[in-house]
Amino acid sequence: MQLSRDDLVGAYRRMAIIRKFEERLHDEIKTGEIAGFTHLYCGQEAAAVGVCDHLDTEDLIVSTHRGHGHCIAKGCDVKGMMKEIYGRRDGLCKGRGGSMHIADLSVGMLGANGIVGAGAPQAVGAAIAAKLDGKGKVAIAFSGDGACNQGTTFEAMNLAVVVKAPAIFVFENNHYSEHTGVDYAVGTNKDIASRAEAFGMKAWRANGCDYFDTYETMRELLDYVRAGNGPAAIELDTERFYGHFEGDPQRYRGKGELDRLWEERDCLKAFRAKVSEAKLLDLKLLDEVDAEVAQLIEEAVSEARAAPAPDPAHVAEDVYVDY
Amino acid sequence: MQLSRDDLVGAYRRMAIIRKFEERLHDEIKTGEIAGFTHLYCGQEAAAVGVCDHLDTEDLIVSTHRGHGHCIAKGCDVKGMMKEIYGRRDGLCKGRGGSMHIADLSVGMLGANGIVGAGAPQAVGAAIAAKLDGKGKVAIAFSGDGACNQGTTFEAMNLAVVVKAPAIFVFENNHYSEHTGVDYAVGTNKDIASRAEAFGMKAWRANGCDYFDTYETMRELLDYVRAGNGPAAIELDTERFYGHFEGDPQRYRGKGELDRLWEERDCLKAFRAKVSEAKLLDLKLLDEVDAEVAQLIEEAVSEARAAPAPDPAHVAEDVYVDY
Amino acid sequence: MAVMNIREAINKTLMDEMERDSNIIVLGEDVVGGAGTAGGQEAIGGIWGTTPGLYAKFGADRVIDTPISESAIIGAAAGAALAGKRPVAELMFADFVGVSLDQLWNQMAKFRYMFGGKTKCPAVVRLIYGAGMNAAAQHSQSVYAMLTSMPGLKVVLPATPADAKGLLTEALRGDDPVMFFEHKALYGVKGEVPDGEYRQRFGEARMVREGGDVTVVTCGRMVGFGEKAADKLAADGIGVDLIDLRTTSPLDEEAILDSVEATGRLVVVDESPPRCSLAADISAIVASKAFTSLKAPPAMITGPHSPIPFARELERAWVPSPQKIEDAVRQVLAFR
Amino acid sequence: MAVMNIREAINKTLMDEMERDSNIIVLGEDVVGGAGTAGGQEAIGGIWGTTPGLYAKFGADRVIDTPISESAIIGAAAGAALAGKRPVAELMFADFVGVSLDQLWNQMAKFRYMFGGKTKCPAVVRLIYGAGMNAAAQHSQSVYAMLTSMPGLKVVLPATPADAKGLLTEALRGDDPVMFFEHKALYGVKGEVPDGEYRQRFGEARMVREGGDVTVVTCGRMVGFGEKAADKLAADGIGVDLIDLRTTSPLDEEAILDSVEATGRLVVVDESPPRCSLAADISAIVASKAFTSLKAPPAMITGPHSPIPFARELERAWVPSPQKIEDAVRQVLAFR
Ligand SMILES: Cc1ncc(C[n+]2csc(CCOP(=O)(O)OP(=O)(O)O)c2C)c(N)n1
Ligand SMILES: Cc1ncc(C[n+]2csc(CCOP(=O)(O)OP(=O)(O)O)c2C)c(N)n1
Ligand SMILES: [Mg+2]
Ligand SMILES: [Mg+2]
Repeated sequence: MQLSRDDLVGAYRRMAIIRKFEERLHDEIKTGEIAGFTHLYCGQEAAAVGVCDHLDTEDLIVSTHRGHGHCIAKGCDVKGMMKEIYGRRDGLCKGRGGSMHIADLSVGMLGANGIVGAGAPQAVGAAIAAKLDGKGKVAIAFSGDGACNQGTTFEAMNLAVVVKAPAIFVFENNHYSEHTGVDYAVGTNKDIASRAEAFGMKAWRANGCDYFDTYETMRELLDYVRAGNGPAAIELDTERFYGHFEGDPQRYRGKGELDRLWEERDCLKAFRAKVSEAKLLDLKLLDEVDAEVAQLIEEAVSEARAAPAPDPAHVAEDVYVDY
Repeated sequence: MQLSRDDLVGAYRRMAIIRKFEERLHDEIKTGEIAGFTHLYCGQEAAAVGVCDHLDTEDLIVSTHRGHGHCIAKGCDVKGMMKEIYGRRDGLCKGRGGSMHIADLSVGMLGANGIVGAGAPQAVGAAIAAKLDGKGKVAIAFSGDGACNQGTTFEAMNLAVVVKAPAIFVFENNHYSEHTGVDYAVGTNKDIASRAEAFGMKAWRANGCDYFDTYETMRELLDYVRAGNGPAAIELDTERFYGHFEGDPQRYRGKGELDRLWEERDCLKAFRAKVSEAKLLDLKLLDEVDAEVAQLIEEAVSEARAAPAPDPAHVAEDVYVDY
Repeated sequence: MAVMNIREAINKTLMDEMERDSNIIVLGEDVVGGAGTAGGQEAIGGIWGTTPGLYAKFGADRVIDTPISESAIIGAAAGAALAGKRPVAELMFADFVGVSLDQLWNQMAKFRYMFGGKTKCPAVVRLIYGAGMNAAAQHSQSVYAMLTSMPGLKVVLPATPADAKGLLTEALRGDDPVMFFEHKALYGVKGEVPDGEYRQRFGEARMVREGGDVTVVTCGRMVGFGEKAADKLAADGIGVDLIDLRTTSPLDEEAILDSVEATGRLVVVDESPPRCSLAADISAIVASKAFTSLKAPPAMITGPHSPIPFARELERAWVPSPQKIEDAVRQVLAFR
Repeated sequence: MAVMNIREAINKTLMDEMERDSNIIVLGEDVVGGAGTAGGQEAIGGIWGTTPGLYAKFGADRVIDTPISESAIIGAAAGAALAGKRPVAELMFADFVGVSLDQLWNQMAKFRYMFGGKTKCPAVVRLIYGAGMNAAAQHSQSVYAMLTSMPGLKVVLPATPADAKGLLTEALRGDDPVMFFEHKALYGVKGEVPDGEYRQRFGEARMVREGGDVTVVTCGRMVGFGEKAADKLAADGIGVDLIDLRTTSPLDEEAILDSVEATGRLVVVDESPPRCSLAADISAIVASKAFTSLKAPPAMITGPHSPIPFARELERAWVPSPQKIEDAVRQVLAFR
């Protein structure tokens, strides 16, 4: 089915928010104001949005260390996120989590995760819960090409198949785990999706730098999973536009690689080209969206900067519901 | 190449020792004299012996909780093992390990293991060592069909492929992990070997209740691995003739299943039939071997019974080489 | 009050609570048994016999056999709990914390705090622990100290059938992750169990004996050993305050300190190696908070700094014994 | 003596020792970097910069980049060590013990004992630990107490470049598994490092300051904090015996007890939550073995019973500080 005009503008807006959010962080981190490790999602926007545009708040996702995109795509409050990354009291997690631990269960976002591979089994658990509830909801684990070598990811895939849970494994293959190439670290002589297939589930492949391809393929996948066929996997071929974390010298990149990626694999550029060629949307409209988004991010940053720091007296609160 | 007469008699003897060792334990455990959990290898003799008959002491193996067969096939002292299982001071591990922790590095046996799946990464490490030494040696991880769902096993397979280590994953599929059937727990809709293939290595399949099939298939596999092609896997279709551990009520067995297994899937019976049909060996000779073996086991048990207990004063020794 | 053993108390509590709350699910290896076999489901009900009957009553969606994948089991429990269920995951041997620690320690224990206090993770993990069955170094350990050290987890160790019911019920009504330790050598212990709804609050130690001369603090299987020692000592006119902690996190500091303030003498009995142990923890708390009351150095009865051995003679030497407790009590009493 | 920082001392020691002993191999995630990329090998040399140059010198068979599979990394180290090599495995963050504990705890720690004393497992595991970089709850933990509790492991925590060299060399010459903790906030700390062969025996604490009034026991990053506190206290005429444990297993009990016997007052500083911690361990040992010498209750300076928070203000509040140490020293001195 065709996406409506509103759908299209919404998808573009969400991708643009992620892009601007991350680019702004890329700049702000240089000022030294933001603490900790930050992993930017730039380049992969079509993946998160193409997947999450199918979900409502009762569909659950678990995310990774590179989680900002998933959070935004799933509906987390952008200003709350920015405050969290700035370590502010009113951040989405009261400044206790930071970039790697953003969660908001009210929108079905079960958490970014600093432990590579930890999310996949949790998604299976969430899927087991969804199956029990019988409302056709799904749980999605985002994992990187690096995470797909972690034992927990494998165990999760097998368990999901065994219990026929509506779990979906989205493998965002951005070709790198930190400084290591996917061709080295993923031993299979085929793709990641094939390995998922060998665990006994159906797997799809899509261009994770193309919103439409991701979105359409996910529709097919979700029809399959929501129909009660058990888990499924999808490998999204995508790109990381910045370093592994901010500060990474990126010596593993080939000559001209980054320029080429920005030129050929920019999902926002591709989206604009497609919708304008197909005369679905006027580019001026998207420019307006860009301007709105820029404004939103500007506000998010200045509000975060101005926001109060957490009170050290509360450092040990919220460890338990009750003790 | 044909096996010599001596080879054949030797293979039979080793299988017969395992069988008798285990059958005797099955009886002795009922007396209450043997402590702890004991997992018998009966039914799988052709697997251990068919694999290990290709190895010398510098080829290394890691084993499982069901390790007696691997130990015997790799050349561990049978009397030392029996003493160990009886928890005696002069047992192979001074009575500290027991059935689940028998090791003898002097014959290349790196240890049985109580943690399902723990051995596979260790075999990869041993294979990395072997590769560095450059003498064409290999390291073998025995794993069950249950162990092949443990994350460590998956990680080990991937790592072995990535570093091209001469590691060999022998999956003994005896169709059960404890009380659960392999068709339930292994989610892949194909066999275990296919899953190993999806990790990027070559995999073989053989009848683990047939010494000749196991032995010949392993020859091919070992030629491939020793030639420097990296790791490989083999799935051996085999059977467990007793319970998971001694005391298991075995309610998961189908009606008449055990009778059928003893009738149709007994590797010793099959061996005798094959060698006598082919007129390679006289059955009388094998009867003599059986008698010798019975004598050996009898001695092993009576010596173990008579052997001194460990001295409690030494309970905390040998924790470190030096402290 | 019905008389039953700990195994039965656990099974019955699971049964009752699952009946009451349809969000409770059970998962683990062979908790049903027989999946994918000719013999069919319900082949075992857990190798410790604590979960039979659940599958027949609550079905495959709520009583789930898993592959041998402990990280996935605990991770699935964590995810299901975030998603609003109350999973009860079984670790067949507590030693398998080794292959699943991350999901306990870095995941379920930390969600609430990391996520700003807006989530809860009401998962119960049943860990079967302890020595006494000659199961050797990898199947006999008491890992409660490790988990007690981890903020975000509650750690519970029933020593009686009544507490097994009361504490498990409490775990299933609460909203935090609970590590529920079941000692494999205690399953057969019988006792009276209150009928109907019965909850035992966490952080409330049980005064097993009141004696007034020496405070003996312990938990799990060691409680029974402490009773044996106390009985022998009583015959000599020595009165032991025997405290069964019931939960090590939260810890009933008050009960310990109150007793030590009266007795001035402390013996901690802990079925684990000595370093960074619960014995050390309790001793340090007492030394720092009841310093002026202490009339003798705290005595710690633990295993030695070694793995747990297989042979009967060795395992017996490794585990604290009633005799060692008795000796320690006499020694701290003799101190001036 | 050359002056270098801890990062350089570790790199140089690895370099020298690998040169000397061809059985030493290094493995971990991105210890080389760049495998399978257009940029090619040696893209990083470890994210902490401790392993650059090794690959160029010793090649792919001895310096091995691995997939993200910590269980397999530690397991492979265990197996390689059994097979006669001396693996040095890197856990990029000590917190990843969560996904690899079994291979440390139930495997390499126990081989020798379980197998009757006939094997050895000379594996060195480098764990990068500690708070101070706002890396939050899953990337800031000090897990040395957990590993100290495990018989069979040796636990080492250099606080100076000289000790980094001396202890790492010792680890690589010994035959037992060694947990080598490197504090991420200490890599830049400079100091003199002895030239040539230099080994620092395990179980030999370093007396950083001799003061005689109070004994402060600590390790790792907290040693520097202790020095700051000691300097301020010295200005007020308060003399601190500051003990850097260097290794927590084996533990130099003698050094601690000797000092406490003289000072009668103990402060333990431990970058970890309080329960079953090293602080508790040391306090309990002192309370039980130097009871009569103690003039004040042992003070334990630890983080609170909570995960480690992200925000600067919170992390700073969580971690023990020179100020808190100073306050504690004054308090134990004030006790009568
Ligand atoms: C268990 C664990 N091991 C290692 C790391 C360190 N680490 C963080 S991200 C990362 C690479 C992840 O690669 P991938 O899964 O492809 O995700 P990407 O970074 O490309 O998004 C590594 C090794 C970690 N956080 N957790
Ligand atoms: C990590 C771990 N999980 C669970 C167990 C308990 N356990 C021991 S053997 C076993 C079944 C193993 O099945 P399989 O690998 O097929 O080997 P088999 O028993 O058939 O030889 C289980 C679940 C264990 N020892 N270790
Ligand atoms: Mg990646
Ligand atoms: Mg099996």
